[in-house]
Amino acid sequence: MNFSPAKWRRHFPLLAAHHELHYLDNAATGQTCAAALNAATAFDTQSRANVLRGTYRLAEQADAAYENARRQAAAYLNAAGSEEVVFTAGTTASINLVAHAFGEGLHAGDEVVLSLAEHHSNFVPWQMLRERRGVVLRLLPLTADGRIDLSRLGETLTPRCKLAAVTHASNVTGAVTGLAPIVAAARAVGARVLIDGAQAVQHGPVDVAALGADFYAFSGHKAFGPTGVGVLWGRGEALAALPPFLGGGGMIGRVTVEETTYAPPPRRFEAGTPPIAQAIGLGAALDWLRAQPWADMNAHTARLAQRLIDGLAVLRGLTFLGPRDLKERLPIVSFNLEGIHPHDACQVLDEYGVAVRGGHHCAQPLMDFFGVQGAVRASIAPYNDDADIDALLAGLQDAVRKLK
Amino acid sequence: MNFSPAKWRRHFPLLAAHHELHYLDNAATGQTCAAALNAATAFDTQSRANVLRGTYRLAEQADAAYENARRQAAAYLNAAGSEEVVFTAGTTASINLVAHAFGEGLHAGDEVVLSLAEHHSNFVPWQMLRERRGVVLRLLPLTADGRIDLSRLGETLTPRCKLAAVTHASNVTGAVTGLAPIVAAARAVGARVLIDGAQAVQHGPVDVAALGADFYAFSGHKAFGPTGVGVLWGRGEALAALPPFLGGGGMIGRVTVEETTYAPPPRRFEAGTPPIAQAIGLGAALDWLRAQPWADMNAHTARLAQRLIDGLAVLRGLTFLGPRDLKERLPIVSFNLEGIHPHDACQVLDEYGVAVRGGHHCAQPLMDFFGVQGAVRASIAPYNDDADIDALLAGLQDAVRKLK
Amino acid sequence: MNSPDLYQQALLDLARAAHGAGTLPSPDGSVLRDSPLCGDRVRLQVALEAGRITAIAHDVKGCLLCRAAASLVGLHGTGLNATEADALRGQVAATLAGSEPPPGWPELALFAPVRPHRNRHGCVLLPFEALAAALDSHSRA
Amino acid sequence: MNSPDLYQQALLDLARAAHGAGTLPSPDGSVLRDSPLCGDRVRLQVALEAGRITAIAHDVKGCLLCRAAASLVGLHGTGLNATEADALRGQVAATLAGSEPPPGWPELALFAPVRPHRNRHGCVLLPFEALAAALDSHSRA
Ligand SMILES: Cc1ncc(COP(=O)(O)O)c(C=O)c1O
Ligand SMILES: Cc1ncc(COP(=O)(O)O)c(C=O)c1O
Repeated sequence: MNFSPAKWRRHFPLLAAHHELHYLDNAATGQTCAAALNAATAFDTQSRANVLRGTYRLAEQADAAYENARRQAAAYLNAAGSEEVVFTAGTTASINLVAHAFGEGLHAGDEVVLSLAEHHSNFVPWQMLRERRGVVLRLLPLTADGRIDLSRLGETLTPRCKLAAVTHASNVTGAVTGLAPIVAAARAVGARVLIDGAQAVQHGPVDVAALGADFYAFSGHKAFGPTGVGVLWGRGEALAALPPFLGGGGMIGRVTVEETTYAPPPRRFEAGTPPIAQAIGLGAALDWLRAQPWADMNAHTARLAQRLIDGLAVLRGLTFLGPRDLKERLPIVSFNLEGIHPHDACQVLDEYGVAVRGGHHCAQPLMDFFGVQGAVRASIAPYNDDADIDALLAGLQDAVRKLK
Repeated sequence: MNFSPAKWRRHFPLLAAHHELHYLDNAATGQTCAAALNAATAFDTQSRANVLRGTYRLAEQADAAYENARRQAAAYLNAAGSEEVVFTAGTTASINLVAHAFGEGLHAGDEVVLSLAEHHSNFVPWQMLRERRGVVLRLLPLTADGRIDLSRLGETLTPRCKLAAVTHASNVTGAVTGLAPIVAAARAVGARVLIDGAQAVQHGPVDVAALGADFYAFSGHKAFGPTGVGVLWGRGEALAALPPFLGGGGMIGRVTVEETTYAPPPRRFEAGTPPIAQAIGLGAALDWLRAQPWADMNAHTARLAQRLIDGLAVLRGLTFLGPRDLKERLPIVSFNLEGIHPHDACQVLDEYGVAVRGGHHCAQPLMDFFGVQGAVRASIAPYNDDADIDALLAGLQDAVRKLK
Repeated sequence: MNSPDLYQQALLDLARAAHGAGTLPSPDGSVLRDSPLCGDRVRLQVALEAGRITAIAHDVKGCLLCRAAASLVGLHGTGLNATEADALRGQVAATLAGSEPPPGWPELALFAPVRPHRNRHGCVLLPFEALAAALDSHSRA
Repeated sequence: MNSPDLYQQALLDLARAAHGAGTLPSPDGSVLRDSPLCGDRVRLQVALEAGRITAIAHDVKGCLLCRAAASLVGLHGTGLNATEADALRGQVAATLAGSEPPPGWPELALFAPVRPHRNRHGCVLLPFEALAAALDSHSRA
């Protein structure tokens, strides 16, 4: 094992300063790595300027740093080029961008395929598009353990499908979507594919070329980068075919009172001053992450997830959400204890220094599917260790004692 | 004079470290104040968590800091309450939010009143709305020196007007809009008023109650705060009447496959993880700014603007854009020198350590009005001093020598 | 910062007692209230006579704090009119902010340890908001 | 970092010479090119015979770099065909990135000081892009 979680932890200022903290809410937000913090601060204290083609040195440095961040994000995604990287405010903003810009071209009766496992951010934008344009939403059903049921793909994704928008991995169950058949089915009917990568990028570099999708969305803050920034990757040809979404400075070709022409991608989709410092911070985070020993790190987090699953198994009244096989899931572990409300469990766990989240996790349709109102979720990152899992299990036993 | 620019400058890490820099591109972006940097860094290193109701201490701290930032922004604007403050990605995002959410309720033939002096960010979103919904854009004309011509208000803002969207101050001429008659005329026909405050907030606290508008938009990065964040203030009743714009986590009441209900403002308009650290940084900046001696500071920047205007007057072939009376304008000074392209002038000025911007300043309709293709713009902040102005004037004389 | 006694025995007992749990055969007012961010849900019904509550029933999908608060509403809510229920909601919020409980509702003191946990105030408030809304829904109907 | 000799006399002279400035009476290809972020604009026309340029005219609203580049296009552009004009555009970009100027275009060396100023590369490239586009617009028409 070429990886030490204790050493990794030192790259995260908050965790380095809070030894007593068992931070297991990584699916909500990751802790910021020093690389991201330092790069963003360096921008603000050494080369801060706006990035719309200033001709002075400070502006040249700012432009160079911003465009470098684009290259770093492109490299992390194995994109064909940096002009395929659009910086946005986050996953939600990226998905809404596609729902509007691509959605503009859809008509009543056109179908958008989602799954029942989507986060609200990949659900509500399409419901809103349904309101606006009368498209039909088709939902890929789930297997009993919450995986997307690919055996039902054929009946859901039909020739009327114009876009399949599915999560790379569920933020509740950790289930990793079998994307290849979905992409193939979409391709076969000429539909585009958007992947919600909010829960995937923090578990290692992504290869959008291999995935074969058209759009890929993720957030900086879940990838150990800054809040306030995200990425929409789009295949060059897919981005070029999209009209702009937001209007403003920086995304235009020429503006007259009568009409306006738009800049080519990616700037066409970056109206107004972009999140410059945040993009630079995210670029630095991705650059640093790219060089990490992911195989070892993922083995480490999978082992912790297994330790947690095994520890949970002894608790009475446990409902476990999601597939049990760690090859099909990320180290995100959600569960319910009969008679104990997730919020009460989390509150007791806080006394143990354990930070986990309880609730619907912005996935109410999935909660309805499981017939639960909410769940406790522990989401594991490479800086976590056995002590974090053990504190969680100890706290849970106390919660059972106290609350049942 | 209760104010020392040299002392003020020390609150800006980049400027404190770069004594030789004459930064006069403040209308593009302000330098970050230490208060903003420190608050954002403190969040990332001491209380980083997501803000959707986590029940552990870190999340409680994050929520408290985020909601405190809302209060700080509300205080800076003299808003009726913090729930009137929506955090966005910036001015452009704020204006697009209104153009979509409010625009949804408009119909073909309804009129939106803008002015010819608008930044592209308060122009293009309305052109796009025109495309979507067939609204008519009516433009308030300008006086020869670039101020909004209020004598023509009656013929432009008619009973068909549903919204007037005007800038608080021009980013090119610095002209301050006479808002009172516009607001009164809009009120008289039951139209809403949106003010683009991107160039105003950095010159002292704003009183939205006194302005009487419905919406007020601004960016953090121009107010000495972080990039990646902005504010849309909306009068309580005006926000409550708006449908949501972006869909996602955090803005919902309840999501089912069939239908979704939405949270009350401000969360209804904050889909997804907001720019948490950036909002906290902006709140700290505004809190710090609010306590500054603005009367003295504005007297100082007006004096510098006058020094610049006087110094420019001796140059041959000068075209000065905007009103000359400093009571009607902010310390933003744009001009053209016959036969010298703004970019060439800026390039030479860079050799003098002077950072100014040349080009269309995202205001092509205004450039067309003045019959120029671009302009050199020097925009002054309280940390600027006589030496900055003198360096600019010296550089310009050299540019004339070199380039003419 | 954290309050070890958030889940005191008396609070657990109050929640388990679930005063008023159930449904009314023909309610005069009825509301369904969601907590947007945590997904908790309260269904609350009232029977009225001359504008005053004669019976209360509720169904709570929520945490212990929410269940205890609903139980308290079931215990003491009978007799209130719309104005009083609306005032009560404000008084509960004030209690969570540090004030003394209003007269007649001494058990609200059980929620004192919730004070520092602002994200959980909504759990306590939800049943009281539902109560005010149920009376309001009636008066508007 | 900064290049004191960006505005050398030879570059100023080239810009002022404005080789090819004007319009053609009946052009075979014509394009209008905007630089999206700086607002510069080039109108470029070509007359062709057998796919090769016989005359060039341009009208530039732009900076000295852009004007000098347009003047250079006017000076040496005659005789090129579409393929060559397209290749030339790439060669100019390469020159700005540090390569030697392509044969026949020694004056491109005047733009060497622009290299570190990436935001100004577009100013130099604009006329060359317009040239390639004018031939292309013809070939597609
Ligand atoms: C008057 C005005 N409005 C809007 C904007 C857009 O602001 P941002 O780019 O921060 O969204 C600017 C910025 O240049 C501006 O000056
Ligand atoms: C799967 C998934 N999609 C989308 C999102 C939304 O991301 P953000 O809130 O950063 O926009 C999340 C975040 O919780 C998520 O887990």
